[in-house]
Amino acid sequence: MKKFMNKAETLVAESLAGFVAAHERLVAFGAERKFVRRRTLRRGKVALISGGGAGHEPMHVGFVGKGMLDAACTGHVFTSPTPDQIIAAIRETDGGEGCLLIVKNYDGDVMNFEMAAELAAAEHRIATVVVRDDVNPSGSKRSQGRRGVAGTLVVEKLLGAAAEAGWRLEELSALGDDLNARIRTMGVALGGVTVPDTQRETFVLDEDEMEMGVGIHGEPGRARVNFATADQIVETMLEAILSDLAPDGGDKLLLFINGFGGTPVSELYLAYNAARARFARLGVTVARSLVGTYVTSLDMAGLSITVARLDERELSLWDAPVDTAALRWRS
Amino acid sequence: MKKFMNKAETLVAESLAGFVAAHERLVAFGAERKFVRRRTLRRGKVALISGGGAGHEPMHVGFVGKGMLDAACTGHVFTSPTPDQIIAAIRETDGGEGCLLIVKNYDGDVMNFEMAAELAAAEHRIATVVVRDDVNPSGSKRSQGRRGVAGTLVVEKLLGAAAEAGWRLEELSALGDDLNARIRTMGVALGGVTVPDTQRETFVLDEDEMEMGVGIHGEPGRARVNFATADQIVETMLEAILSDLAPDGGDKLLLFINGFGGTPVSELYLAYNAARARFARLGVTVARSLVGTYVTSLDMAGLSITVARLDERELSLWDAPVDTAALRWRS
Amino acid sequence: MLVVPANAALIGGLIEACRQTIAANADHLSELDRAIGDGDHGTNMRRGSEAVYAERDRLVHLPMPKALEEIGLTLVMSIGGAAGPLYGTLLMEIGRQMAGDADFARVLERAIDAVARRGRASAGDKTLLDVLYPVHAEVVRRAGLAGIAEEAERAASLTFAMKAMRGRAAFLGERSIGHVDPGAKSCALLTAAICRFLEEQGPA
Amino acid sequence: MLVVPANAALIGGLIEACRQTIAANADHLSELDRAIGDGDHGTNMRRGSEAVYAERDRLVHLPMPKALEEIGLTLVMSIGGAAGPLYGTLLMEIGRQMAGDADFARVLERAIDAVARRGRASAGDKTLLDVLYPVHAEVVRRAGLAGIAEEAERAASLTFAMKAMRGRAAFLGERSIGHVDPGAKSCALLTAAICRFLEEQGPA
Ligand SMILES: Nc1ncnc2c1ncn2[C@@H]1O[C@H](COP(=O)(O)OP(=O)(O)O)[C@@H](O)[C@H]1O
Ligand SMILES: Nc1ncnc2c1ncn2[C@@H]1O[C@H](COP(=O)(O)OP(=O)(O)O)[C@@H](O)[C@H]1O
Ligand SMILES: [Mg+2]
Ligand SMILES: [Mg+2]
Ligand SMILES: [Mg+2]
Ligand SMILES: [Mg+2]
Repeated sequence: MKKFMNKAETLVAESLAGFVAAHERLVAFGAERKFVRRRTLRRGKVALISGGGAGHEPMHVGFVGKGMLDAACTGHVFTSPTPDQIIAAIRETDGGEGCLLIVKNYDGDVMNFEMAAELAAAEHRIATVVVRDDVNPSGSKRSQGRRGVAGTLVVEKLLGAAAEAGWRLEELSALGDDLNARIRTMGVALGGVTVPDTQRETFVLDEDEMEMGVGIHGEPGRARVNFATADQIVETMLEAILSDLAPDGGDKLLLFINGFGGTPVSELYLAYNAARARFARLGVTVARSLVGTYVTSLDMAGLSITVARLDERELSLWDAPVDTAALRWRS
Repeated sequence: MKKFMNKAETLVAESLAGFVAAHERLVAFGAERKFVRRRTLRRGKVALISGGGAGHEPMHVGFVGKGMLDAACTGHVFTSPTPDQIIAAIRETDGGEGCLLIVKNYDGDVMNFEMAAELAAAEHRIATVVVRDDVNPSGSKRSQGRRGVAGTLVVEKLLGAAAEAGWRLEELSALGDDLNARIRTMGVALGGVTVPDTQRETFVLDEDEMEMGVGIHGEPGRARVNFATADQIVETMLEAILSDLAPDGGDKLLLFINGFGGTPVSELYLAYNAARARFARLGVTVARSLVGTYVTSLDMAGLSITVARLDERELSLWDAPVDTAALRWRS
Repeated sequence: MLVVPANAALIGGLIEACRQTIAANADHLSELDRAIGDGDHGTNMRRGSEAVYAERDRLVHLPMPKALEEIGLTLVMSIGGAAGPLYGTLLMEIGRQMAGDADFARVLERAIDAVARRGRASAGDKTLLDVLYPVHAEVVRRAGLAGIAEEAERAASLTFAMKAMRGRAAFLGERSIGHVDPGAKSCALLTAAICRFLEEQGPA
Repeated sequence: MLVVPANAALIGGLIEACRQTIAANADHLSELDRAIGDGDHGTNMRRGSEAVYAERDRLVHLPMPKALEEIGLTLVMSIGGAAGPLYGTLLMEIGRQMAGDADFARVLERAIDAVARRGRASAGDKTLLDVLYPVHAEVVRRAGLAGIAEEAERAASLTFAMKAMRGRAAFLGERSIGHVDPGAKSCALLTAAICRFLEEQGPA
């Protein structure tokens, strides 16, 4: 494993320090560097706070800024942040309209955000949206359900725009829950990742293998299958996504091809092209698109495909201006 | 080698098709898909055309749009485009004010752009800027000089803003030549890359080795040295850059950390942090920063550091609005 | 049953015993986690035990219930991930319950219930609960320290055959079968270390 | 010296001979390029020879000078990279010069000069020129076809010891020494293939 680092213990802190310095126009550290927040907080709006383990960059710190998050808490690599970080972010960003916590559905994240919410509940109005967009269910009714993966970007963008537009806490939380039924993601990995702490690869694949249905922590997926052409891989993934999402001809779809960190953007565009061709054959319209490296698993080679069924109002939330380090546009 | 592709022959065309479809608001294909151009061309300005081999994405197509390039010609992987592509781009984008060709200093690129310029000279006013920002000289007076690498982004951004502001062809060409003396880049690779056509790695490194002074085509660098900490690597690179660039205390510096495709942005921010710390110790001010994956060598693990000495006028050109797929900001 | 050494020595000794066993087994725990999780359980547990160790001078002067609660809070605020809230809740609850109840079996039962609620998990889900429940049963039937430690190890090894229903491993479905759960393993290791330490303190 | 077959057969035969030798050696050429360049010289040359081959029905009906010029143009517009303009210039110039000059040695000299100008390169720079100059010298001294082919191969192998001054390999500095230049090698292969073809056409 060769990574640009000094030592494993300080890697996240050093990287965050670089991030904040490089984007000082947009962001600043919160108290004791426990989180990253917008440089200028706006009162009179619900504060959006997200977070999770490091290793998914640019998510979530890259989504802090006007039109998206107010603060992001970063844990160690692939380890959710601790409640004190989240509580500190709540204290510093709550402008009286309450805080919405956006949490990916991993037990670690859910439990840490939950403990923070319990501990801060006396002084703050808090609601939580748990993002569950992964196509792969754990296969059992008793399970904790779908993981939160790249679809988190979509949830954070839409809720961020809504919060900016003055939506109240309950409205935001209701939209967040509602979106969970309409966003689906599937991931494929061409290799494992090396966790810097242990310097060991999470899994090793042969030249002709890939892992289907992976998350964003270098975990193995649901099945190890034969490597295939981009067209075949995209077709398999879209089939799983669409049979789960069941859009009809009238739906407006958002198509988001996300790289896991080690796959160059040229390959993401190639996969996007394959997906567009597939959609064209199915007679399904793609209303909005995003292609890039946004929700990663360190330097894992692979990508995920996210499809979201959005209504007109949600499309305008997507189009609304956003000014963050990683996502930036005017409407 | 596992890449998301269908076959090597069509990989560039498929990827470009995806790029154009994903960014249809910004760009369109030129005649016969020989190049990518702004969706809406503006008359009355000098047309900026760049190009080079594929494999450096998002450069150059990602820099096509308002405030930067008018058109970009993409060749096969690591192979410069052919003159017919460049001539087609000249014909379609020249609005009467002439065309500026921005070329990275590789013999292949230089010769193909030169042939195109010769063939189109009868009907168009054409000037060429050859970018030469690599710190590594080839070591001989008779050599073709420095390579054009990530500093190309800086040249294209500054000239793009200047062209947008109405500068004339000669003025742009003079600024481009002048910038060559004030932009320096150095690259380090942690591994080689696999060229899709041949499915072979350009070079193979041990776990404790890295290549210092690499270009952006997976070529070996000037020296194979021991892998080191991020602080040490950044220090070595900055030393080489600064001793070549020789900024004095009053200079305004732009610092650009660029990923080669396989290195996650979290490591780039960590390297940026190390560079900032080094600059702080040297008492040198960093006026502008850019950190990200912009000028790549397929999925090579590694990064380059670019430092540019800019005057106030050039800083405003850097700050000027830009709206392309890969680079986007308002002033 | 046990001869309890002076409070400070006891707390300090427990902290040290736990820290040592985690330090010695961190790589193994991460290895287990790599198979069905994200490969960081050892690192997480080490971060937690080091954080507690760094505060031992303060902790040893607290009464036992308060010390355990504070240790739990330190674990929560330092570990992160799944293990942080789970081990944190366990210790915080043991401390809180101990303050008002002298029956350790009942204290442990309530604390384990709190862990299950926090994790929305039950017996058989292939988690550290699959060690905690059997350990509790041994405590209830007043097994000796050696017996408790043995049962903890046995219980951890039984997770090998289970299909994970909670935590990252659950996303693997059937593929989670055939691996020992890292959290169960760390729980068994800690239980054994504590039993060993207490045994050494007690009369032969 | 040679008995020239019917024009169409000659042009078609040359196209086919060049295509075959490139197809057979493309991997080797890329291998050489991987050592001191970017590993694509074989792919580039194959793309060029296939593009010419695809147009052979049109090309064989042109007069030889025009055919060569058109082949050069096709190479320029299909190869890209360094090889495209260089081989393209060579063939275009040979075609143009041939139209007005019957002395092949002089034709070749002018074309080689055009290549050198295009590449800003000289003898000893470790490029295809280090094959072209010796080949020209053999043509001047009216060596036989076999001799020309042999000299081309020998000249290519001499690039092994040279330090590259032009092209990607130049950025390697001293590290470029100890490898045969891919462009020199392809030039030798093509020269040999052409000589072999012409030899087969000619009387024994
Ligand atoms: N919901 C849960 N309930 C109970 N225990 C759980 C739960 N989720 C995870 N665990 C336990 O936590 C262990 C993993 O801890 P760790 O690797 O430190 O956290 P993470 O999974 O966040 O990386 C698992 O082996 C399991 O024993
Ligand atoms: N400036 C130059 N002048 C003459 N020959 C050159 C020059 N640059 C490169 N070459 C030749 O071209 C060959 C490389 O061709 P190729 O690999 O197809 O192009 P690229 O270097 O663009 O990938 C070199 O081996 C060398 O013989
Ligand atoms: Mg973890
Ligand atoms: Mg090339
Ligand atoms: Mg884990
Ligand atoms: Mg080459």
